[in-house]
Amino acid sequence: MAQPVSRESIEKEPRTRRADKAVASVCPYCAVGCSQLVYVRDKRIIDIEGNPASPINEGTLCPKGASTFQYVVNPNRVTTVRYRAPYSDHWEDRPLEWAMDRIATLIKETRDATFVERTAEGKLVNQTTAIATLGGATMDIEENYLIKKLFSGGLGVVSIENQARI
Amino acid sequence: MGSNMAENHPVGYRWPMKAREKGATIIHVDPRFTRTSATANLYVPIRSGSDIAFLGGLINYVLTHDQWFKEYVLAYTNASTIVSGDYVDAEDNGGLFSGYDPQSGSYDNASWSYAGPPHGPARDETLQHPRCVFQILKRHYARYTPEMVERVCGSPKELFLQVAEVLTKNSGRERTSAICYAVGWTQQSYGAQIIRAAGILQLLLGNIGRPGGGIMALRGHASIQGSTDVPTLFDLLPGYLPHPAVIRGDDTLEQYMRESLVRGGYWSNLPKFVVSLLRAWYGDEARKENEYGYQWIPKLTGDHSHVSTSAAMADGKVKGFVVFGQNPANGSPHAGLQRKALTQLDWMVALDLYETETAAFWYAAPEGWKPADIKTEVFLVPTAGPGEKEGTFTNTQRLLQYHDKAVDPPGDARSDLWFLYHLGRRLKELYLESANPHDQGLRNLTWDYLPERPDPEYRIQDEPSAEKVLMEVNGYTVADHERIPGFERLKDDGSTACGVWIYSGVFPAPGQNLARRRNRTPGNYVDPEWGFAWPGNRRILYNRASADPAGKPWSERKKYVWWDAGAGSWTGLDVPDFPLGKAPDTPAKGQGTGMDLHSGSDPFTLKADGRGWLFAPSGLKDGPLPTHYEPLESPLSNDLYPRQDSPVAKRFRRTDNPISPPGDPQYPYIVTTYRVTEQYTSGSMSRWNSWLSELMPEMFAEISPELAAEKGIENLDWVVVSTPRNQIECKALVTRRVRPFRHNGNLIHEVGLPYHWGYKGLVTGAMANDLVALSEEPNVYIQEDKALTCNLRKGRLR
Amino acid sequence: MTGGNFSLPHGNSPPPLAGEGQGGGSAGTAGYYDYPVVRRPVWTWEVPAYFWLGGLGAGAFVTASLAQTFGSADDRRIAADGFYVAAAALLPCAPLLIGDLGRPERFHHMLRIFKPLSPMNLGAWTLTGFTPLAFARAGLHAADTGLLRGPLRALVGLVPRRLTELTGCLLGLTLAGYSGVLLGATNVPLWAKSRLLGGVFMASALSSGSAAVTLQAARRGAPEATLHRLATVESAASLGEMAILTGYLVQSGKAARPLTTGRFAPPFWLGAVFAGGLLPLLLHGFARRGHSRTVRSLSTAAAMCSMIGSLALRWSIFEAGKDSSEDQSASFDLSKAGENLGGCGSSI
Amino acid sequence: MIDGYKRLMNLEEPPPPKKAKGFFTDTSLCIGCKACEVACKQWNQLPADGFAITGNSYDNTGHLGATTWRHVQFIEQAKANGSRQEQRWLMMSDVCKHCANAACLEACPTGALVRTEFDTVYVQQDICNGCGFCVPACPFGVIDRVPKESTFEVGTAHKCTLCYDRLKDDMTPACAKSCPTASIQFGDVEELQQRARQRLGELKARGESTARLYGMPEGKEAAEVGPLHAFFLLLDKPEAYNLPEVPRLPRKTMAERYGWSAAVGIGFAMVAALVFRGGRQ
Repeated sequence: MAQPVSRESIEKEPRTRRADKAVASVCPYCAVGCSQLVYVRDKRIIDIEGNPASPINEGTLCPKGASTFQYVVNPNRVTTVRYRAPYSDHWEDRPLEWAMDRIATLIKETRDATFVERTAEGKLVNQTTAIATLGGATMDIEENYLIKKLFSGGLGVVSIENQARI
Repeated sequence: MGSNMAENHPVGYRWPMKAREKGATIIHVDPRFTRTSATANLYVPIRSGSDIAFLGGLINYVLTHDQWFKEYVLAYTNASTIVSGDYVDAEDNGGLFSGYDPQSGSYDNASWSYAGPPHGPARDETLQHPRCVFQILKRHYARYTPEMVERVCGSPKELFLQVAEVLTKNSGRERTSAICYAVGWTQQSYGAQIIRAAGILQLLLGNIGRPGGGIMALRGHASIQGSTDVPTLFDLLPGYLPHPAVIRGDDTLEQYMRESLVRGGYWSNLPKFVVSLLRAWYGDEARKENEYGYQWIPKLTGDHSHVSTSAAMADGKVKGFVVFGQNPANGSPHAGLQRKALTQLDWMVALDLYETETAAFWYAAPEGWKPADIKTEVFLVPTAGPGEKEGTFTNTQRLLQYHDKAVDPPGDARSDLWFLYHLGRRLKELYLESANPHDQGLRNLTWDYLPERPDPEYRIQDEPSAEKVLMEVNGYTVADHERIPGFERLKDDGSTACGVWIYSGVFPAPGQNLARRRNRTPGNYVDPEWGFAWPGNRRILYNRASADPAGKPWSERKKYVWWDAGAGSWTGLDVPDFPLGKAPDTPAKGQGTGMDLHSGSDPFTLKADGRGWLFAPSGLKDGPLPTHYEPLESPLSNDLYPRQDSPVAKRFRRTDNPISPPGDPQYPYIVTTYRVTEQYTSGSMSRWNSWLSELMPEMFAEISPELAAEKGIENLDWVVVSTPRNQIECKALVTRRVRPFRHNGNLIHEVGLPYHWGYKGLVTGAMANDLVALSEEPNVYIQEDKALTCNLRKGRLR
Repeated sequence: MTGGNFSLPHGNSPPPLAGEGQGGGSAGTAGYYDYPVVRRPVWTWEVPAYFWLGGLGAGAFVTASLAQTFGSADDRRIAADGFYVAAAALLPCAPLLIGDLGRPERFHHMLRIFKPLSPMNLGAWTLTGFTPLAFARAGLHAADTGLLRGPLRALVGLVPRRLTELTGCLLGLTLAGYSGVLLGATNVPLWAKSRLLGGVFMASALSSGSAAVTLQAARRGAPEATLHRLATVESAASLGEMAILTGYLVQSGKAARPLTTGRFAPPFWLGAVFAGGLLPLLLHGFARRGHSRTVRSLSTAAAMCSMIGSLALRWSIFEAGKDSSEDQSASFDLSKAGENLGGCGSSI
Repeated sequence: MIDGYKRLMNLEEPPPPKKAKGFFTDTSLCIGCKACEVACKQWNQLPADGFAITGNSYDNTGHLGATTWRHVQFIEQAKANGSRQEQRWLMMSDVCKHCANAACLEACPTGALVRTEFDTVYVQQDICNGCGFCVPACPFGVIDRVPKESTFEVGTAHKCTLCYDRLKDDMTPACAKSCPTASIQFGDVEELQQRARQRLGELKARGESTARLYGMPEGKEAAEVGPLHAFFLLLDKPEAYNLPEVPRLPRKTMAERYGWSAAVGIGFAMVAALVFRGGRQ
């Protein structure tokens, strides 16, 4: 017989063949906006690669884009809320709901304590400069929109900034 | 120029490389010989910080060699417009323009205005009037000769001339040239002016609004364009509406609109955008009687930019800080001061997938603080990564692309949308009973984003619907909540709501999320059915300029958008960025507002006069024409003007932010910061990744063999790089890709520092941003970190 | 269009950085920095140990068999102990070979296919075939001398003596000779540059194998004449070894530097060349002129030197080969056009 | 019994041959982004090799290995003079050459290394017993065995599989798919060779006098190992990229080596026979 092969070699298949779905996503790194396909099997990501359908990247990716899989599927990811109490020397894991309540309370306390309705000259300003937010450049526009809406339009925070300023 | 595209946008660079193979010339002008230089046809070295001198030299070349695109410039730019008699050019005033107030360090730009109204100014079509823009321009750049470019920029004259020839030969009716830039330009104390200089050059060459032309901002983050549009910036409301500010006198909505309104051009619609925004935010409580809730929006009382806020934070004036996927403790200028600022907070919330330097500042910062001395209450909230949520990114071409959800994020990780929605919900509950007038904005904020039916496939059932948010961003009619098809439908009577007017049209009907379109269009390289480009799916802005004044394409090769006389409409490969039925020969009406003030051959619809601005009569705080200044820190004095540096750039004169004076012998070298392909910004998205970390595992300083020899440094030796702010240690990468520049016979050395490392991650290292000063460009408040001065010695810190 | 005509700078002067002290450049080498062209062999000490023992066993078997066919009664009786030596030497061979595998539990895959093109496969089959033969012949010897009794003796009696010796000799010579060919069938300059390594190892196997027989003979108090003959055989092998080793070194040229001047120079020159070749020849020469008492001890000493030298030879060439794999310029020399081309290749 | 042996030894009939597949790596298009390295590691789930800076330009990988199957080289070439106009930075993505006559495959004693139906060279991980012979056999220093202390497929030999699993579904190998500038092109070998010849012609016409192909059937580097199914367009001579001028195929000299070995053996046998026979008189 010709050079024999093993059973595994005959049965070899790309792991994407048995994916439950391939979902179109966009690379989280630079602003070129490469389209990616996220392959899922059993509710787990099994592969992320370039989407050939995209006129931007036509299936290609750069090294960072090609590493997106490890950005998401990574044992070093934080998966619980970590809390550090004032003057504490360690992190504590806290329930998400507790943290959300606590953060909302802190925002309210700080806002109420520092809110300026009018300037010394009597101008209506309805602002606080004691709270600041930073971020958004790797986040969705929907998220950015809610930051601006909640913190500016809702809370009167003026220092709302992101990486675009840097 | 100002961009290292091959390294930082490798997939974008796919297209210039394809063009190169088809015969195009790639020119790379950069202080370092990078991967872009290596793959360009022509590499030209330039001293960091001297870009305006180089571009000014090109402008001068184009003018003096009569290489400008006459028909284009005459018809589409303000070359013929006559400027106010009060105007004094920097050329005649030691590098300062008229209107400078040394006391406040700012300009009053009244004298830069046109002679006549902004929308119908006086013109001299012969371009001979001494005060017409063309003549002012000529005079302003007359001294930017090739010899001067060589002297100031260190760029060899022959190479500079080669660039000028290639650029001019590749521009005109048949050909176009594009200029790409990135933070290599913006992170300078006159960044906006550098881009302006490119704009002038491209207008002169007829490269704006045409296929293959333009000035391409290569932005650095997946949706940094989106976060600029929406925006999460202090000085803007969504869609580039100015943020109400005390200094502008925006006391009432009416005053705000009057202050912001531009009579000519599309911005005349501003009231529609503002009222619709307020309607989107405050719903039925936004009524005409209460100025549509205008007063619930805070008024700015000064500079609240990131850099200024950091300074205030360091002084203990900021109590709470929410950080969404950012890393100021490492990625922001003067990172040491940033970390100190974090210690002054009462509380901080950091949202990220990984523990960043910012989240860990209280125990891991290089300052070695004792946690017991730091009061800040810190939350690290785990967030969702790509494929774990849905939503829209806006890429560097203004293209909105929706990404779908594939799986739930792990554990307690949630999307930022989840965090914001549920935080907002809680805050609204906390303020539910408040009768305080200034709490009513929050109480009335429309906040209905939970989906009607959560997707049963996923574990997380209280995830808000990104499409519901996008629907609000798109806009709808208030009466029936029908989505509107585009911003043309917006009204200023409160009958429409729209979150971000420039995005209007992205989601015109249920099931028609155009950002989620993923179709190719054979035969049309614009691919109009892939995603949605704002505004109104236009891929090239001002594309009316791709046709001549009569509406015919400048050339068959470069046809893009043209007037179809038969159909009485503009048509082409792209959505025409022009009123569809407005014929080329439509004269401008002498009165009225908006587009009526423009003729059928005024392509620049957002400008008051419909023209491309060679000379900027308004809108800039540091001059109507780009002018060469030295960086705030420079080893050289300004060769062109007595004025050394930008007269209006903001320096933070604080004891913890010393800035070297010009020619400081203690800090004789230029230092510039940058990124490499293998890592990403401050590293929080790449240094936890073994595949990337192994490719660029350690911090290094790139120096020339000449500097290495001077200092006795061998490749991979440890070196200490210092500025008056701080000092760091890293390994030296000695390479001929870095070169010293010769100035008046002296060697001016440059040091290159990537800024990817920090103290958390699989690989760690010194932070280049520790060396950077707090400073601000006056228009956009960006720090200068592309050209600073430093010292360097062999050895280690201790 | 200027772009199409722009040419990258002429690169025909590389390495332009050579000797210019360029940091991060490929100073001083023609290649890519100082990275090796080929990968460093991953084998460990088990391999030279196996080569040595396998060669020694094979050499002893061959010597003993030749003595059976051609020798006198004394020679036959005395030299037959060589079959014991062979069996004893072969005993650890398979475990050593398996121990060096990355996946020892898959050792049987060595016999998955028959592929003489691969010296390793050939060696595995040879060892598999030779080991039982060596044991059978040793068993026969044990039966002859009365060490083996009962049914085992009857069983061993079935072994065809001559056929076993003949096939054993062929397999033994293959086993003794393939190891040098195996190393030569790589791209490690020290091993591959000269074509003589197979011969060197063969000679070393035979010298050490015959030395082992001599040693045993001396221990057993063999007649002086037999001892002399064995010493002559061993010396012939040693002489051959020295001759072909000289040829090997000359052919290898600069590629031999890791062996001749590197950290393995002492074991090579002192162990392999002096102790393994020159000293035994000298000792045997003395023994030939000496008294019967000294003959025995001189022969013993010579044989032991020869055996140890054989080990030193394998070990030093093996280890120096690893260093040689990192010798970039030797690799380039090996691949220079005009050399080796069209060798007597296609006959396999 | 034969069936039992086949089961024990995992011997199966190979699939019928298909068109030969390979890579054409055109270094004149490489921008050194290393997407190929990462895409390869991602698809094949290979671990990192360690975190140390080499100081050799931007190459911190060094060479191909058991867990690095694509490797981008960075070659800085510049004159010492200050203007440095004659400056080049060559980049090249190296990979297993999938030789037509593969030394590794010929060395392999177990048949773990096979020629697949796509005419590529592939290590069957369920067969390889880690004998290590392929490692020094390869003239390009490609294949390597995973050290026992690693966490990944310990003890067996590895190298580029040309994404054998992906080929089964007509998918482009991960590296070629990711390459943003088409420096790595994948396809039918014959068609790629045609393309390469044409490309070289174009470059020569542009004045790229140093461009050359490496691994083509007509090249001298194919003299022994045959055409490389992963071949290259280089901008300097092969040594600059650590490529041997004429990669050696051990088989070519094996007969001679055996011949010398046999000669010594036979010579010894003859001498010994003579000596022993001398004792019988």
